[in-house]
Amino acid sequence: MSKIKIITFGVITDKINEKEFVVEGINDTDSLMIYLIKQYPSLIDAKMSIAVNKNIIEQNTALSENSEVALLPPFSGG
Amino acid sequence: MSKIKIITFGVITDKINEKEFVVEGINDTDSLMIYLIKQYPSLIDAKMSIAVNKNIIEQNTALSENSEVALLPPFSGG
Amino acid sequence: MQNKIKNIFIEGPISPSKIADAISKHQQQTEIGAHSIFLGQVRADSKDGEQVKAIEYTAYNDMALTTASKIREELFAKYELTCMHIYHSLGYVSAGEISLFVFTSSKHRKAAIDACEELVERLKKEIPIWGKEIVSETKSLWKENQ
Amino acid sequence: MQNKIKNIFIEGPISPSKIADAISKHQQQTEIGAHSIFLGQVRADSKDGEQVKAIEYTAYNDMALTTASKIREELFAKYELTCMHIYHSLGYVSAGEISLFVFTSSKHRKAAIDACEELVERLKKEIPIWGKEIVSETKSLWKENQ
Repeated sequence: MSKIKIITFGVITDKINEKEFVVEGINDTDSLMIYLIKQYPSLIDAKMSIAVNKNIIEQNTALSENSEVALLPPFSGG
Repeated sequence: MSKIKIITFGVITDKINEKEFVVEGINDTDSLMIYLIKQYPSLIDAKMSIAVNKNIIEQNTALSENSEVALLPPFSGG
Repeated sequence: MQNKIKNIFIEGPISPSKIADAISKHQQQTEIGAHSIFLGQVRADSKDGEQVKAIEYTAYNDMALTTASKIREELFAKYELTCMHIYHSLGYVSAGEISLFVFTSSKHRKAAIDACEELVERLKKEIPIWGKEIVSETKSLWKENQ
Repeated sequence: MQNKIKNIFIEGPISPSKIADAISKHQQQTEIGAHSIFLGQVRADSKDGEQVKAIEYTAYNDMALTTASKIREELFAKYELTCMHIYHSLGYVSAGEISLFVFTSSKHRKAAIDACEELVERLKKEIPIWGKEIVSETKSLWKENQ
């Protein structure tokens, strides 16, 4: 089964208390989000965007071995 | 007769070769310009604006004793 | 040269002398007529009666650098620029200190001014950086850009 | 304080360290979140095959200062600014050196950016300053702003 690396930032890291972890057996970003919300219910009302291999995605995206998925709360640089 | 102080800048100073001088017996800016163009014919095609007591004027303006008239070529600060 | 991925991050605050150095370095480039600079400074905003002491910045570094590089390329294509520099702090930056330094140069002023403004807007929206406002040892708040 | 006539003139070029000092002085003002800076640098433009070596600036000082002061007041009324500073060189400024330094500060970025841009445009149009481009010992040309 393919391993997906998840990395988190900002308030998302605080909510789920994990900076980086691996999930297995997940094939796309919609399934991943359903899985993560089950594991970490506080994510349900978190504003975030999702990047797959450093590109922000706008719709359900296929994941494969070694995909890197980043959970990005609203940016606040500057 | 009232004395009017004339000061010049930039290319106007070069054209008439005077930085500051006094004219007498002139009552308004239109008369002044006619007088100056007679004295310094090269002024006829000089782009300039005229300030009376440090305010740029848009139309014929009365002059009185100790008025300061500045002949201002196009600005080029910055 | 515009296509190379450049680092934009500086650990801690950006010092005024770094800004002076960046300006000095452009004095050999005598085709430049205009520089436009934007600086972001950490505000001591009031949060329920307490003041923000500092902002602690973190970033998704790889994505931040590739995004900054893409924005650079797009702005070089859009405007007649001679130079563009982007610096952002990571880590702890106290109130009053500078965390963002953006610097554009061009022959005539319009390109530098317009590019600088667009660069700041795009950085704030597109670069994955987060600021945590530190109010006290136990209290902090994640900032959100307007 | 905005109504006082301030000097804007500096003899010779504006040094990068003066710019750094101006930035440093604002680090105590922790309500500021944004600074916008514009710098005008003397270009070595080509004139019939020869290069401009320097610009020599002169001004109608009294009128320049009262006009700058009026522009300051109008921009403070129009934008939510914390600070505004204007410096312009008089005399000889070599190619590559800085002759104009404009600096606006505000809580949020939009006011500082918009005011800085408008200030530069108005200075160029309304302030009686003239630049003479020095090409050689015997050749010089009066500059005209676009």
